[in-house]
Amino acid sequence: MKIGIYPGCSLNGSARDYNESVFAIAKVFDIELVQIPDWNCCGATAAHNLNKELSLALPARILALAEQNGLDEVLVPCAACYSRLVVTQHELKVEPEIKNRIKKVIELDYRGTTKILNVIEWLDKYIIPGIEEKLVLPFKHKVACYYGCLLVRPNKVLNYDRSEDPQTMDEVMRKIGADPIYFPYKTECCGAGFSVSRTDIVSKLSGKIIEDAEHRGAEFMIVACPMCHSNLDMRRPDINQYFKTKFTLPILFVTQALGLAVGLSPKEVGLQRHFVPVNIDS
Amino acid sequence: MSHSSHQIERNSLAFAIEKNVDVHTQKCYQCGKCSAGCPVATEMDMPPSYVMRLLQTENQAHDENILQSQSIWLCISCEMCLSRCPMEIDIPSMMDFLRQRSIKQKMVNPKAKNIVAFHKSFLNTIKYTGRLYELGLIIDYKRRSLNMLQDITLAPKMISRGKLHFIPEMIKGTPQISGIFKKTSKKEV
Amino acid sequence: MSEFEPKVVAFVCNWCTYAGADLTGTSRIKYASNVKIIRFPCTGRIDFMLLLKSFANGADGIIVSGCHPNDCHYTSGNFHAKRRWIMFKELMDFMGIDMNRITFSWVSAAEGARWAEVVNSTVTRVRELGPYVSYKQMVNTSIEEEVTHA
Amino acid sequence: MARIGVFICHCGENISATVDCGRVAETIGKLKHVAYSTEYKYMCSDPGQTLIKDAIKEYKLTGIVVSACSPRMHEPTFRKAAAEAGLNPYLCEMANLREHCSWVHEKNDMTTEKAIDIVRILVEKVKINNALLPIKVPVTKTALVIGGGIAGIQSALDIANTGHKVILVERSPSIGGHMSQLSETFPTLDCSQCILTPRMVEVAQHPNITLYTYSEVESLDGFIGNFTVKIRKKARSIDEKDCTGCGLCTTKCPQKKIPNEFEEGMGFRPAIYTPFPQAVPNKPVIDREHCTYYIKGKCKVCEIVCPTKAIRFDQPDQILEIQIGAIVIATGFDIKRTDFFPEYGFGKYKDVIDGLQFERLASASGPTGGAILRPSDGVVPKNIVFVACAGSRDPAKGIAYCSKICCMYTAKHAMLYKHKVHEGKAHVFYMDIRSAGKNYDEFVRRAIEEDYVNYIRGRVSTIYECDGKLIVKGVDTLLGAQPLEIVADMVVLATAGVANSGAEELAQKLHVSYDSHKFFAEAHPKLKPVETNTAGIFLAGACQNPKDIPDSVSQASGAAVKVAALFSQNELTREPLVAFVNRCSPPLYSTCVGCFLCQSVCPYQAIEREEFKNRDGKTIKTVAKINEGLCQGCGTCVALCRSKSIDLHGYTNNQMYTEVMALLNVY
Ligand SMILES: Cc1cc2nc3c(=O)[nH]c(=O)nc-3n(C[C@H](O)[C@H](O)[C@H](O)COP(=O)(O)OP(=O)(O)OC[C@H]3O[C@@H](n4cnc5c(N)ncnc54)[C@H](O)[C@@H]3O)c2cc1C
Ligand SMILES: Cc1cc2nc3c(=O)[nH]c(=O)nc-3n(C[C@H](O)[C@H](O)[C@H](O)COP(=O)(O)OP(=O)(O)OC[C@H]3O[C@@H](n4cnc5c(N)ncnc54)[C@H](O)[C@@H]3O)c2cc1C
Ligand code: SF4
Ligand code: SF4
Ligand code: SF4
Ligand code: SF4
Ligand code: SF4
Ligand code: SF4
Ligand code: SF4
Ligand code: SF4
Repeated sequence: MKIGIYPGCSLNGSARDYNESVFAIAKVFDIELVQIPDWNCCGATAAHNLNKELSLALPARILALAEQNGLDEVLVPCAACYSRLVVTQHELKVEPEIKNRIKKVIELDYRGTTKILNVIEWLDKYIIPGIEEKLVLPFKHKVACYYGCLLVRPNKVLNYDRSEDPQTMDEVMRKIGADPIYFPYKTECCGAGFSVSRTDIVSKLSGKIIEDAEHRGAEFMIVACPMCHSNLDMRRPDINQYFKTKFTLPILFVTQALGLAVGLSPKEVGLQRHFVPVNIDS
Repeated sequence: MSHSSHQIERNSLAFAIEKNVDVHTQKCYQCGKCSAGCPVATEMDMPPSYVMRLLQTENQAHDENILQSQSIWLCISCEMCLSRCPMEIDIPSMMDFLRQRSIKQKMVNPKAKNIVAFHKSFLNTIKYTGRLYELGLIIDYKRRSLNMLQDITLAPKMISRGKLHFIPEMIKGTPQISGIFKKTSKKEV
Repeated sequence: MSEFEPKVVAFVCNWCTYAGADLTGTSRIKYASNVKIIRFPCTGRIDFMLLLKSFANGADGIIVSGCHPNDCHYTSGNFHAKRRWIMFKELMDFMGIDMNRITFSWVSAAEGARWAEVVNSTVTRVRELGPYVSYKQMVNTSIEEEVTHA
Repeated sequence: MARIGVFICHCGENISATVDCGRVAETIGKLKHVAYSTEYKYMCSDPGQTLIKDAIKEYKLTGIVVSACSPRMHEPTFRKAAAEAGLNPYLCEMANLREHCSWVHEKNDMTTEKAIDIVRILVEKVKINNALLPIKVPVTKTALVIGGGIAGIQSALDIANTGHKVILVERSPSIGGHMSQLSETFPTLDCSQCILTPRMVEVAQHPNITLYTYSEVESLDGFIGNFTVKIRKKARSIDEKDCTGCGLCTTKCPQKKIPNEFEEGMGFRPAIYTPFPQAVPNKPVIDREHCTYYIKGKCKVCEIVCPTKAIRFDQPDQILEIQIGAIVIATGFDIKRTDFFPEYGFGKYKDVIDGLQFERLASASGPTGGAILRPSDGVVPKNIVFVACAGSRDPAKGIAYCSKICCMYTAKHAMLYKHKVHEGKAHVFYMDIRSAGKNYDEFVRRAIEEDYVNYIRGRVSTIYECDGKLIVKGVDTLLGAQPLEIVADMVVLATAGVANSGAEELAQKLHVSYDSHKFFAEAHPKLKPVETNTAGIFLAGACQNPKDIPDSVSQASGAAVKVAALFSQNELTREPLVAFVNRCSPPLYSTCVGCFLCQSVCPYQAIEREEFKNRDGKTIKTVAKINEGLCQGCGTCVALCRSKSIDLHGYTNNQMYTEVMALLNVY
């Protein structure tokens, strides 16, 4: 079993832990993840904020390379990259004129046939069906599943789960033995791309999300996006300072929780790289 | 069979938005649901529905106020507004457009300069390497924002956790990437 | 030489445009006398072959007019007329009919002045276009061709 | 051989001042087949009409053209005159020399030429006119009213009071509809049950009304005056004649935990039940889906306790076939339930309720005896939020239209709350207040001014639960669109009013149109709001669109008058200007190829299928057939038929072609 993967810049850098857990799980389930050769950055928020054309061209190059290399299905673990790629694919599909223009810009052929999978879809399709056999350490914890913005919006384009009270991640967590709590902040924004330029906003928004999850008794918050993770985990000192408290809720990538449940070690899933210490008592 | 429409000459911002991103501001009936759900509405000098109303007036002074506002830079593109707007008005796309317009017309709000600086730094790093070079980004951003002290404690922690590279990863297609930047920068807003 | 006086046939529905044209009369609004009206129950009844036949037999211009959408006396008759009209337009274009010679309009029973306007503008336009001989010739030659081929 | 008479009218000077009437009469007189041509000052006057009648007889005319004013004015006059002279009225045509000629053109030769042309066109037409006989259809003077809400009740009573029979079909076990669920009603705040119950009893006792509750329309055939309806009378599982309505069975039934529909799920009922104490008829039904006997084959407690032995477990559904002449549809509406909007609580917060649930809470006969208590824990809410337009005016997730009644009932709810919980605080999130009606806006103002209801202009973005409270995130658009949060104990959503379940299916059974929201469609939005476009079928109440009680009742009486007018005749006479499918001798029978394109465009469902069978009973050909009772003569089918098999009396293909050719001087 071989499928493509677009790690994106974060998984290559600040979210190495996420990357490690994705690859570790894939290995457990005998899936070979093939990186799109010579991939580039998707442009993230910056590109569509400043230059729409650029924000389509960068993802289009990635998708074109996937096509060129025969990768029909590509896993995009980063929710932000996922959103950029799907939105681009959609835009180029409905606007043939833009598509032709972009093809000239990237100097590559582009058909738009790649099937893009977000991490939950990937888990659902390739991991969960075989999970029962491999489940050695059920993740018996109360968890708050945090989807963030980019996994579910804009719903009409992504066409994934529902944008209010989504359930897919909760389902995955249930399958590995966790107890997802009722969590109304599931899809509230964490501050996303403001992690450097407006730390105050990030602190406030991320802080409210953590506060609500802690208040409702969550032991872990589960995320599927490196941006969310860095805001909720790396920015924790700022958050605590802003709220003048000490939130200790650890933030796990969904793949880390799943990895632990199938018996991978904390190190194999990159827990040592977190800023907020993770104590798993098993 | 059609009647001649009574189109008046329009050169408003609302008209530009209609033409460029196909967002019809007149469809907004000012329910305010976007502002009610926007995570940064309280930080904004004009919440999203207020921006919509100003646009509807097609008044030049209002248009300028919008382009000079902080709001357009505070919008995080979280898409909450779009997902709940009863009229499905694509405010996030409109905000993208307004930001680009604001830069082009040199109207960027001084208080938003950090945000613009960050975006520019971000694009700058990928322009030359093809991928994000986080250390390079931080250095470039500090140079632009003159915000030397911010995050001084974060970097060492990141380094110790293997989350920050010292050397940029250059992709083979960098010439292609700069080509993309060059070609797309010409596109008018 | 006196000016060319075009022959214009107006196909109108009974409930809206015919009544509208009555109102033009009761309001004593004057318009060109080149137009003669044929009354149909509804624009939905208007068979577009009749338009072709009119041109083939000497009409220089045609007006088709009925109720405004949603005001149709028969609820949806004019809706069908409109849909068929779109198809027919393409067909007529294809057959070489000069579409400038046809006015398609909505005139309600309350729009007396509008009817005069529709008539006058059509007559003026068709007058400028001159007699419609090309279609007649085309039809006649194609009939001849058919005869010779047979 | 045709002998046409032409009568040119001067209309005083209205025509003759611009048109040279003498020349017209003379020129026309020379046309082939014109046997008589004359002019006169006032054709519509008595002497004018006598002139026409005499000429018809004297010259043995086979057709006449009265060339005068618009046919829209005097066609009936002259057709009647023709008929009196023994000429079929449809052999009389009018040429419009006044409105379409003398009044709109200058006096000159061209105007007279045009007048001649206009007359000539009609002369050519009338030559090929056919004598037509008015269509007569008998009328069965029994009406069917479908739906026993306030609209159906009103219609049934009004029709019955004109002396005609009414069949009232209601699908639930009792009549009363939504009005029976309401607490008090705007704008007067009178008790709903108090004004409704007497009407319900009147229906039950009216000698002219036959009531079938727990019944539904199975199918409908026929046309105006002559419908046949099949009604399915669902098995109540009791014998209505034997049952006295003592209610013993319902109190003894051990199966008690079934969510009560009448209480909108906020209470329970047994498996054998009457929906509410004032139900009409006040006889129970067994809900077979939940009855232990039907599920497990054991129990029969009701049978044991019933003093009159009225229980019938093996009662089958009954199908009744009834002849009727007119139908009133009054099947009402429904509201969207709260699970409609995930961001407002996913239908999972117990204390987020809808308007009808609030009505039950506020009703003295409701599950709380009229106390406003929140469903989760029975505590009096101190802070309550009402959300208007929940799902209405929301093309993205709900419906595009305004539900019309919710502004008013929301104001009512806020008021009722304040009247019962004096120390409580009521907030209303709204976009516009739509309170057009007699004393309606005054009512809303009272809520604001006297009961201090806090109206906030803005929509709610989301509602979520925290520590047993509901956090309502809204906005005040009148304060610069500033977001605001209200911590509430209870939220009431004024959810959109929508078409009743099964409306689409019923519309198809009855062959009437419905709109994209599945509300029944009226024949004309302004001038025929009570009629459907199927003759003989009328609308009343909220089945057409959300309506309040006064509007529903007015329309119901309107529909009743339409029915009564229809029933005032023994026979219906209709203009014979209807479509027909051509016929020829076997084996062809008709040129119709049976494509039924015509059927799909007919706005009145007037086109049926007709089968020709050979001696073995095998169908050899299927062709279109016009139901003359339904056809309104629009002619859409005629223009569409590619094989020219369908034609329209009065406007035949031949006649229209002739008119055009005459106009172009080809004849
Ligand atoms: C929360 C709320 C509060 C309201 N408050 C007020 C108020 O204060 N004042 C006011 O004027 N109005 C009020 N209204 C509006 C009022 O309820 C309606 O105007 C009224 O009920 C409409 O009556 P109806 O007979 O047309 O329909 P309904 O009351 O809906 O009755 C329809 C009947 O037809 C039956 N039926 C449905 N389908 C079929 C079928 N296929 N075959 C046979 N029977 C069928 C149903 O069972 C029902 O009995 C309120 C509405 C709501 C939702
Ligand atoms: C500016 C304006 C625009 C409107 N636009 C629309 C629209 O677009 N669509 C719509 O649906 N509605 C519209 N309406 C409303 C519409 O005009 C009314 O609904 C309608 O005219 C009401 O009809 P009526 O017969 O009840 O009353 P009226 O039209 O007022 O007729 C009453 C008649 O009674 C006569 N009369 C009065 N007193 C006596 C008496 N004592 N004895 C004998 N005769 C008497 C009057 O002379 C008059 O002829 C509009 C109204 C206005 C003012
Ligand atoms: S939610 Fe949509 S309609 Fe409402 S104010 Fe915002 S943009 Fe306008
Ligand atoms: S996309 Fe922008 S305007 Fe819309 S809700 Fe998010 S931050 Fe606010
Ligand atoms: S028939 Fe008509 S035109 Fe003649 S006098 Fe009467 S109203 Fe006038
Ligand atoms: S106990 Fe018998 S008589 Fe009494 S209500 Fe029940 S069925 Fe009717
Ligand atoms: S048989 Fe059914 S209805 Fe009768 S008492 Fe038992 S459960 Fe109730
Ligand atoms: S009646 Fe009022 S609450 Fe109901 S949809 Fe219309 S405006 Fe909204
Ligand atoms: S009448 Fe004409 S359109 Fe109708 S079924 Fe026959 S052939 Fe078809
Ligand atoms: S004339 Fe009109 S109403 Fe009559 S059958 Fe044809 S389409 Fe139907």
